[in-house]
Order: sequence, then structure tokens, then C-alpha cells
Amino acid sequence: MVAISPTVEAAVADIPDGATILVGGFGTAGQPVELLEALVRGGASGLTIVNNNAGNGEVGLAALIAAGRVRKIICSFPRQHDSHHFDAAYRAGAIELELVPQGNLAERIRAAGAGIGAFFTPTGYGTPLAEGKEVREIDGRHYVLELPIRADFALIKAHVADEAGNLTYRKTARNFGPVMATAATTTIAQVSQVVPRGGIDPENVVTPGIFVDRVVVPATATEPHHEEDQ
Amino acid sequence: MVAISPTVEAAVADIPDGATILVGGFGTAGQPVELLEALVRGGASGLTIVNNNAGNGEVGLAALIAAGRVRKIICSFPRQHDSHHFDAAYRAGAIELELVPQGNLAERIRAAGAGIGAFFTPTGYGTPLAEGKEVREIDGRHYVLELPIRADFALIKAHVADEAGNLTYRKTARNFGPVMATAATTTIAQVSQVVPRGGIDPENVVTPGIFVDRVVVPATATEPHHEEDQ
Amino acid sequence: MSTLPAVPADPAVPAVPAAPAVPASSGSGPLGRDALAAVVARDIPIGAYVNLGIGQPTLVSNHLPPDSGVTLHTENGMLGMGPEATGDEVDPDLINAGKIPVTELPGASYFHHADSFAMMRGGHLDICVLGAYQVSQAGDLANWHTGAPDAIPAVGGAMDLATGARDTFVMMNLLTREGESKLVERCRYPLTGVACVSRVYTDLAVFLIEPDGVVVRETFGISFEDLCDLVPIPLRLAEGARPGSA
Amino acid sequence: MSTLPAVPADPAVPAVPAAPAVPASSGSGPLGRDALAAVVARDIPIGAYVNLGIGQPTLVSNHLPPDSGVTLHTENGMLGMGPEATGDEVDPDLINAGKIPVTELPGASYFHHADSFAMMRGGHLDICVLGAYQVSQAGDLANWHTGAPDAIPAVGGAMDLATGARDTFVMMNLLTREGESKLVERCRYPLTGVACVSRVYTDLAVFLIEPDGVVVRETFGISFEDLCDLVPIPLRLAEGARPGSA
Repeated sequence: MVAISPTVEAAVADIPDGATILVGGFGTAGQPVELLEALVRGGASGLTIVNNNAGNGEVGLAALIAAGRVRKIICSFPRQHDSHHFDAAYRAGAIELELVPQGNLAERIRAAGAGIGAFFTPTGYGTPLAEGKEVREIDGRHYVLELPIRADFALIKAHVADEAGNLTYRKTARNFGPVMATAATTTIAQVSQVVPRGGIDPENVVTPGIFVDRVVVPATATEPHHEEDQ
Repeated sequence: MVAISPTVEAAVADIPDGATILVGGFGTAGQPVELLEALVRGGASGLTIVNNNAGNGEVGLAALIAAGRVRKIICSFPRQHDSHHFDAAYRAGAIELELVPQGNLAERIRAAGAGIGAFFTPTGYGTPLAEGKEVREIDGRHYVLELPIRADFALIKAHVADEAGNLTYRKTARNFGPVMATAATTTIAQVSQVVPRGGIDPENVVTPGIFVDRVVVPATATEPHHEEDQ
Repeated sequence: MSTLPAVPADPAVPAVPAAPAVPASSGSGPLGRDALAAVVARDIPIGAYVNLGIGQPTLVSNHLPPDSGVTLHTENGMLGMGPEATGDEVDPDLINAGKIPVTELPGASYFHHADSFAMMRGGHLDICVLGAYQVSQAGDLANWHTGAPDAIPAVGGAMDLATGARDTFVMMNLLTREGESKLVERCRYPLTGVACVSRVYTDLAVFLIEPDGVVVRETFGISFEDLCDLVPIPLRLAEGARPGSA
Repeated sequence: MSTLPAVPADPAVPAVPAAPAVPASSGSGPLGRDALAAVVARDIPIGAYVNLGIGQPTLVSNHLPPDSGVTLHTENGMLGMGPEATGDEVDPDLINAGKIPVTELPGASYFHHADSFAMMRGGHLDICVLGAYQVSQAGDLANWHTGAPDAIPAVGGAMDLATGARDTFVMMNLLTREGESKLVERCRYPLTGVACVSRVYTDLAVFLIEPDGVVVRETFGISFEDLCDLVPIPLRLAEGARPGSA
């Protein structure tokens, strides 16, 4: 059952030191910047973060890394033109990096949410990112065995929520949100708007409410969308 | 690139004897009845059919089985009050049955479409349906290794198609259509209506056109939907 | 005992209570199917996501109060399923897992079969309620196949439901027509799932399958001693249980 | 040679032609990046689904004619991607894999990351075009990591694209700044994928990676003999190829 949190601070208040957190977004598109900044203010540390990247510029995930709260990051593409906070922490040996090919990252998160114990993927076979992993030839093709990635919390950004916790997303900001929502003990979604039950056409729900524990509309939300897109 | 077939007969004309075909539907909801009946008229035989059930009453899949065209069926729930054509063929030894738990059936089809070589599922562990399959304990839970199910053709029923081949579905008639569309060499969708490109909101596409090869509006289409649902 | 969920228990849904808020009536005889459905319904926490199997379990929905906030899942691709459809509501594209036309409640959602079973297998459903041929003292379930050589086997979603939900409840008559207990030391029929059942609701008693044995939470119209005579496995009476009179 | 697609080739899309419809200009010197992009674009069949990697491969889109029916995929969750966004079109929620704002064409669709990479891994994309540090004669690709000890590694979707698409084309300059061939017997850099590249488009020649060796389809401003002197692996000239003058 979904709870509507009054503030982003309340939404993340129970995230403890040492938690593993799935963080939505591809760069800043779909990144739950306000939830992450509430987490910076909240003070939890020693976190393991799962995200496609390792922060951009000064906001959101970059701010969390800059504040020294992230012990380890699991991602596919840390190195970007504006990932200087990660770069500095990494070179200082202050942050651990587990590099995962982007599709394996998404599929491992899906597997956690879908109750799949492990799966054979062709991606990464014969590369350094498959070292030490079980390989198998199936039907003439080589595969690597990959394990699920689950987490204590997922912080995601969606577009509209209804009071049943159903979510829609906007354009390519959808990216990791729907799979991450399925793979955490507690999923927290920041959204632009909460509508009553029935306010989202059941055919167009992307994340069913069963995967969502808390929804919050950030006070500072400045959504880029046009109203007619809702 | 999607082709708009002029008739259901044309849409299925190149399905050869011995083909493996994924057939959408859960009972008759989402079953591509008109495509299946065109297949009966077309004469292909020795078919392997993958469907949740094994035909209902006299139409569609039941008619194909009654016509003796199905060599083998892979399904989760063949025995129903109105599956008499399957029951008779099965008891006569005229049709082979591979029984698969419903979720494993869906996931095996997804795996084929998603390039997953095999996966460990908890479903079926310790039961007769896991006999002879590899089992593994992962994180204290027992799993069974299952392989993909791919096919030469998928015959599905959707609701609206656009000229890019994007599809939407209606209510619980969605069921197996979206995963089957991904797992066949050639996917053929019967729909109620074809609209121009851009006629489906990109946020609401359920099956992207990349998975769809042919779309056809059956001449006899008598859709149960109300116009305002489109 | 329940299987380990792939995702730990959802803190937003209260744990299934170990004992009923209100002691069951321990009246004058075995419970009817409808009264038993009411007992099950009372044990479903507010806000839970629940899948009710075909047959007897479907009756449970009649006893969920409107303010229960319980969301019903049907494995053929829907959350927020409403009551059976009647008259003009009937739509062949909107059916439940038993292929009966149903309705849609506000806040519903549709999804495809792989997503629907991922939802179950991933441990997101709080409870599923299933019928059974037999349940063992270890929580093994047999409900899909009698093993008869001439039977056409059909499994459907039973194995996925049994192993996927956080708690699997069974509803059944305790005894076969021949008077044999269906709660057994070891299932004689082909299994649906291993160690997956957490509770067994029967016309004569409610049984909790616990790691150290089977506990009787309440009895209906039968004494604990007489119940022990019927069931061929060791039973313990729960603390505070109110056994019915024989 | 290409990896085996999980799903056999889609008959709705014509096979990639083995030779260009129009022989390439074999003019006076190496091809510029833009002219090379035009050569690649000409080889993309009508109606194909294509992923263009970051950097040089992105130029290919400028050379796809409006009636090509080619649909562009971006791995961050979109089919039907249009040109780069400008002015009021810029929307931070609509970006490509390089995180550049783009536009949406009619017939577009959005999907989540697991679905997007399932689409790639499942062999549904006809072609992806990638840059490279090195390609081996067996079609091994190295394009994600120089192996330098102080480099921060980043792989993104490169491994998924390389192994997932039915055909992986590489675009690169044939020689490093130091004049060494990037088409090699065996890659010295960490691999992105094994035996995944089917063609290598360079400023000096187009190479086809075939099971029995590397074939030169055309050269640009260089003779086949001079090309063989630059590349440290055995090369065969394709039948009917029109080698350029040196």
C-alpha cells in the first residue's frame, strides 16, 4: 500500500547508514535529484549506490558522492565530462567501483524483482568484465552467468502517480525507474503530480502500485513538461 | 519494417508444414482466432503450437487441433471444460503435450526474445515438471534451469496498430501477446484498427513496431470493445 | 513455512497476524465454505496484495470489507480486479484466471504475462490462497495432479503462485470423502511446490505450518484431542487458542 | 563474422547487401568522416532498425534519405529518435545515449532499460555502428578501455550493442596517429565483444570480416597492394571490387 510522503526529507528519513540503494536515471534524465539531496541533508553514510552513472555536475547523486556518503557504486558508465566528484573520490581511493555492462545492469535488477536466481547473458563474454564468472555454451553461443542486484531502497523519478501508487514516466526519463521499482524492499518515487485512483488509464500504467511504497511531490519540483503531456 | 497484410489468409500464407508457432491468448481473450482459422484454411500441418491452453470450443486453436494440424502443443493448462478437441487428440495419441508452469512458459518466451540463454527459476523445483532439469541452490533458495522457447512465427491479437507496427492491447487480452511478439522470426498481429504513424502516443505503446512484421485487420473482425476505449 | 521471498518483506504492509484479532467462533460444528472464507478474509492485512485461486478461495473476496484496501491480482495480467461482471459489464477481454468475466476497479493496471508472473515470482504478492489435494507437515503442496494415469495433466499458474507469494494459504476440507486427512506427513500426489504453504484453513481447524511443526490456531466444532485423532501428524495447540467443543 | 542472433534474421528486412549498389568513389585520397558516414548510410537497408554509437557513427544519420524508413534506436529507451533538438525543442527528459537532447519522430515509442537492452540482446536490431580502438581479423572488438592503469573504466552499453545487434559495423580511421593499423591479428586492448564485428569502415578501405578471413570491398585513394602493406593480417580483394588508386 502506498503512502504519500509530505516532504522529500520524510520520504528518505529511515534510510540507514550502510543501505544499498537503487537510484533511477540516465545522467540527469529520470534522476530523483530532490530525493538524493534530501538524503544528503539526512546524513546517511556508507551507502552502496546502483545507478547507470556516477553523478553529473553538482546536483543529486554527484552531491551525495561529494558529501562522502557513498562507499561503493555499481554502474556502467562512471566517467563523464561532468563526473568530477566521482573522479576525485575514485582516484583518492575513497569509493569502490563495480563496473557492469549497461544491459546486464538492467537485467540483473530485473532478475531481482522477478525472482530469477541467475541468468546466462551473452554480454561481456570473453571480456575482462566476465572474469571469474561461470560461462556456458548454449546452442552454439557463449554466455556468462549473472546474479540479481537487489536493494534495500529504490529512489526513482516518475511523472504522474495515482493514489494506488501506479506510475507513469516521461519520454527517456523512464529508463531504469520501472525495473528498479521492482527490486527494492522499499521503493520511493518522486513525481510531478498525484492524481486520484482512476486518474491514470489502467492500460497506460507503466509501474503498477504494488511496486511502490512511498510517493512524494518535491516542494521545489520544476518539471520541464508541458501540461498537455500528462 | 511492418507490412499491412490485405487479408488474414495472405498474412499466414507462408507458414510451412512443421513450423513452430507462438499463439497469443489466455482462453479466447487475446486469441488470434481469425488468423488461426486462416491457417486452418491454408493447410499447414505438423505444427508445434505454444499457447497457454489447448483450445476452447470450436474456434481458433480448437479448430486447428480438430483439423489434425497440430503435432505438439507446449502449454500450461490444456484441460478445460471446453477443450474436447484437444482431449480427444491427446487420448488418441495424436498430439504430443509438453506441460510448462504458466510463469515459466511466459519467462521462457521472454528469454528467447531477450537473448537470455537460460535462467534459474524457483517455480517447479521439487515437482515432476522439473525432472531431469539442472537444479541449483542460490542464496538459500532452490532453482531450476529453464531454456528459451523461440518460434518461427508468432500469431497474436492486439487492439490498435499504427503504420510503424506499434501495438496496444485491450485489458486482460494483453496477456501473452507482448512477450510472444519478441520471440518469433516473424510476428503477425491481427488488430481492430490501423492508424497512421503518430496515432498512438509513444508513452502508451506496449509492443514497439520493431517486433512486428505483419499487421492485418480481419474482414470479419467483431471486436467486443466500445469505441471510446480506443 | 513460507519460501524466502526474493525481495524482503514490504514494511508498508503489516505482517500477517499470528493470531486472529477476534477469536473464531468455536460453535457447534464444522465451518461451511462461506464461514471459512470469512476466517481467511479476517487474516488478510489492510492494504495487502492478494491472489485468490480458482474455486473455494474466490469466496474470500466476498468477505473483504470495502475499507480493507486489499488489491486483488489475477495472474492473467491485472491488479485491481473487481467483482464478477454481470449484464452489460461482461467484456470477453476482461476475465480472471478462471476465465470468468470480471470488472475493473479504480486504480487498476494491466500488464503482460511475463510481467505478471515476475510480480508473483519476485515475492511482491503478500498472500495467495489456493485449494489443495494434500498439504504436508513441511508445507509441501499438492494441488495440480492426482497422478492418475489417464488424467490429462494441467498445471496453469499453480506452481508459480505457490512458490511466489510471500505467504501461501491453503483452503480445503480437512478430510477426503473417504475420511482421510488431507494434511499429511508426506504428500502422496505429485507436488506443486516444496515447503511453500504457511497456513491451512479447513472446515475443522486452522493450522499454522511452522519450522518446528504444525500448530493448531483454532478448531471449529471439534476438540483438539479429537482433531489429533484425525490427523496423522504431531500437532501442537497454539498458546491462547480457543478449541471448539466436539 | 556476426554472432548468432537469438532470433533468426527477420525476413521483413532485406539482408545487408554484400556489395554496394553503386561502387564507391575511388577518388584521390582517404575519405573524410562525413564521406565515410555516407558510405555506411548507403549500406543500411530500407526499413532497418539501427543504433548509432556516440561520436563518428552519429554522422551516419545525416546521410539516411527521408524515404529510407530507417528507425533509430537509442539504448536509453526509445525507438523512432529524430534529429538533435534545438531551441524550444530541448527537453531534458528526451535525450540520446550520449545525453544530447533529441527529438521524437511520428511512430516513436518509449520503454524501460531492461526492455531496451532485451531488444538489443535478443537480436532485434539489424545494425549497430560503433567506434573502435581495435578490431581483430576474427571480428573481436576493443572500444571501451585502453587498459591504461590510471584510466577510470566505463563501458556503458558498448558490450550489449556489440554482441546484441545482428550486424555490428565499426567506423574508425584505419591508422592510429602513430601510423599503426587498428585492424589487427589480435586485439591488444581489453575486449568489448568476441567475434562480433561484421564490417569495418575506415578512411582507407571497407573490410568485411568473413569466416575465412578479411575481405577488402573497396579502397579509398590507396591501392590494394599498399593497403596490404599497412595492415598486418592477410587480406583478400572482393570479386568485383574497385580498388582506388594510390
